[in-house]
Amino acid sequence: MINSSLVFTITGIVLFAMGAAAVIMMNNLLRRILAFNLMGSGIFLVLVGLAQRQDAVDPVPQAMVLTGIVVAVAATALALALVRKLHALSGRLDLPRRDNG
Amino acid sequence: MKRWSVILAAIALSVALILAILELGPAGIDLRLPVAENMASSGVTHPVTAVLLNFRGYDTLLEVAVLLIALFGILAVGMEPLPSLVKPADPMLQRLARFACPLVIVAGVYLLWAGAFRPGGAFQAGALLAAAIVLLHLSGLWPGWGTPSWRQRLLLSGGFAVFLAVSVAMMGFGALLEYPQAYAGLLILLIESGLTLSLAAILAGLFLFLSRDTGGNP
Amino acid sequence: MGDPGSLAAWLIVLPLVWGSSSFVFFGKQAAWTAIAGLAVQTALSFHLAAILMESGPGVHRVGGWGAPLGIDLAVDGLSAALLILTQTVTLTLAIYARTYFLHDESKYRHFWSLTGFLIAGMNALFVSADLFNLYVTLEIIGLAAVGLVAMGGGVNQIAAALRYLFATLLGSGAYLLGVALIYGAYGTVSLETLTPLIANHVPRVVWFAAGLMLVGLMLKTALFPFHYWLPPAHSGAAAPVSALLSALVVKASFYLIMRLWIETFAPLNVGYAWLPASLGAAAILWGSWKAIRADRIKMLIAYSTVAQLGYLFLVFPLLPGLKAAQVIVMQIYAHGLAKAAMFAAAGVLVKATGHDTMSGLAGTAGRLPLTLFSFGLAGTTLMGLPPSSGFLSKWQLIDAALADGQWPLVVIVLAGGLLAAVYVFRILSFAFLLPPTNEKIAPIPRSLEWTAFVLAGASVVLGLRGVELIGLLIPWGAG
Amino acid sequence: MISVSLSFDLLLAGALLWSAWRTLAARRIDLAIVMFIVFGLLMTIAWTRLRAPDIGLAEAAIGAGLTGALLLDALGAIRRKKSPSKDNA
Repeated sequence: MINSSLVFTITGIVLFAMGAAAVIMMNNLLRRILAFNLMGSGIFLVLVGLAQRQDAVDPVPQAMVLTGIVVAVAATALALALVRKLHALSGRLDLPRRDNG
Repeated sequence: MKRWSVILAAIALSVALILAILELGPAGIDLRLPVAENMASSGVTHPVTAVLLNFRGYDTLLEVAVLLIALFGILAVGMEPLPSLVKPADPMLQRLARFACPLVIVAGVYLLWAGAFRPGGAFQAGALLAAAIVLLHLSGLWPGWGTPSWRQRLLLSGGFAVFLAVSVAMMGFGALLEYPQAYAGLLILLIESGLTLSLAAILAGLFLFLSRDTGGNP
Repeated sequence: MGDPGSLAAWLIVLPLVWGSSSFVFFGKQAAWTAIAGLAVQTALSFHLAAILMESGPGVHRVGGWGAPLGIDLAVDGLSAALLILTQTVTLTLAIYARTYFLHDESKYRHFWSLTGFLIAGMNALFVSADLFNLYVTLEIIGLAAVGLVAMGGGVNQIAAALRYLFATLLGSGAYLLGVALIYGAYGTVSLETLTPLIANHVPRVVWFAAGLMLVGLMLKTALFPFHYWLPPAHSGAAAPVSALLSALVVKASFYLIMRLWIETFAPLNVGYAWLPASLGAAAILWGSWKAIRADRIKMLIAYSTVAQLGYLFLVFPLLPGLKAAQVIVMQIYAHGLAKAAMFAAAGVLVKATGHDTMSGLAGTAGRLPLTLFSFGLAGTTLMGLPPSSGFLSKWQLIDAALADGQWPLVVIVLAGGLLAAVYVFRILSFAFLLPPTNEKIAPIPRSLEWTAFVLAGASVVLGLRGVELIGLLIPWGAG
Repeated sequence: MISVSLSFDLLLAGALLWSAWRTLAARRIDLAIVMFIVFGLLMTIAWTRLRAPDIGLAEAAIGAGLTGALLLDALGAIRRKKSPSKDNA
């Protein structure tokens, strides 16, 4: 029987796949940061949705997602700092195709 | 070529995972039972807060460490000061910010206090206070941060230090973070208060150190 | 604080204490605080191993709840072996780093706080028995390592740090989705609780979860073909950072793969063992080839790391088993010590000649004999020549592979040793055979040269004293 | 027979996927960021549907709010940095 938890779990899986594919494929670093955040949201939906598929609230995955959201914003802030510095130094918003090694 | 193989892999993964979760039976272990049984001795009455600061408080301790690491990383990268915004902040926006800030602070303190028995807690409260600081910054009333002074550094890491100190002190009762039952509520409130201040500073710092827009002339 | 569990907890707490205090009180004493803290941690880790040999594995129930409600820390011989390696190598590198950064103090002032948190994350990972908690430790390690690479702020460092950051975030994302699926399937993330459940019944979604976690962790360990981020990050960072990352950090995610696949996920190993093993073989060949072709010293050493990580994955078809675990731990030690020594020596060469190219090495042997000697010693370990620890690990691997009838592994190990000899001798031949072209060789503090020598010497001497290390794993095998 | 609440959930899930798609596919990066903030607000609603108000609060404040502000600020900084060099060129 499909319920709202399962609906959001499935949404989460698709979001993860979309986000991960975009992190791999995109060149623009700001877009890759956006894609990483979409991927993270997808994982969080799976974590809570799948655990609550019997339609009962489970505080344990909810607490885990709170932890995950804070970790995601920390990673995003660090990534943005690096992107801004890269842009300030080289004027570009993507990584060179091949490293010089 | 690479593009299409990534897209195909993503689609295949989604389909396979969706089919796999649809056939999944009930889980063997239900943590809601032990959570409910131990709520009385957790020191709070809101289950999510109990998990976050007591049952799995160790995760939360390490999570604050992750935030601090991001902050260290940003400071280590060393942002250069930017040319300032061309137009000075709108006086209307400033008036709004001045009006909204006390409200946001009250709401933040309420959330911190409410976390013990209903949705809310240090993270939401800290985020709200940080939002207030960011709002003040955007309306030109709060300067961006350069290299932090030692007082600022103490504020940034203070919440973590309090959390760590409490965790270690509890080893006297057996293990890390093993609160004695009678003091659990009080200790959690102590940790959350420290965390709220430091989280507000760190989350605002993620913005203000990055922004480096001192508000005045470049 | 006598039991192994509490000692492990202290090993997590101490670096957090000195890491955050060196953030609040920048300055000269930051380095000394870190060194003092690491010295205590080193003593504690040896003490922990000694207790472990007598009393067997220990558990620390954080919060007093116990799994599955709470989070457990579990210490056994395997985790103790990695704790000892991490504390000793970091202590030595901290002494090296203090001198190395002496004149760039303001640029590298965050080294100490980032390193403190990094080591806390690694120690926490080695003893955590909870899949979600392990995710948080992975993020600590990943973000701290990225911060360390970016420190200094040149274009190359920033680009390398970004590449590393996206790789590590993608890896931990895949890992966390696996954890989410496992929590959904079983209702717990505690390893102790999961082990019997997985042995009993494996729904299809758990196969996918394990696959996602394996791929995510392989990405973080830079296993071929996921190695693309490692050479720029490890070669671009400051020498003490390169040494920390190559010697220790990549081993953390590998340790987690091994920890999961010898115990909790052991029933799933049948389906997956060939994948890591064949990728490991490809890593040895490809990494060595790129190292042979490298034109910069640190790039060569970084590609050598890609190759040496391959050996760790080669062991997978032999798991689970005490012998395989011993091979892996010996290889982790051999490579950890040798690679820390090589990057430390490379740091000396770069500081002395002012650049990082192979041709700049010409004639340095006469000026920096101790450093080149350390480099050669570490090289014998990578090649697997007796009596080094590298010989011991490769010989054990061959022995175990033959006993199991896996002769292709033997061919790869022998070929890898020959290729390693080619790239090690390439550096030495530049240094010894070519006439000096660079007249300006900057004076180098002796302590830098000596710390590199100590690490290189340890990688060889360990070959003679491998029995103690292997003995540490026996309580694990019995329990 | 699909109930009212389930059809609302399906609608919300569709909106989530649509906004995520627009975030990735938008031609202009500023529109992508705005779509991402919209996505964050939709996530807040999804969390209340999953009876996770704590996460909803955190998502609104941190996920959509702070992350969105950080992204917009970074974009602003990048544009400010870019324009003077364009004038020179």
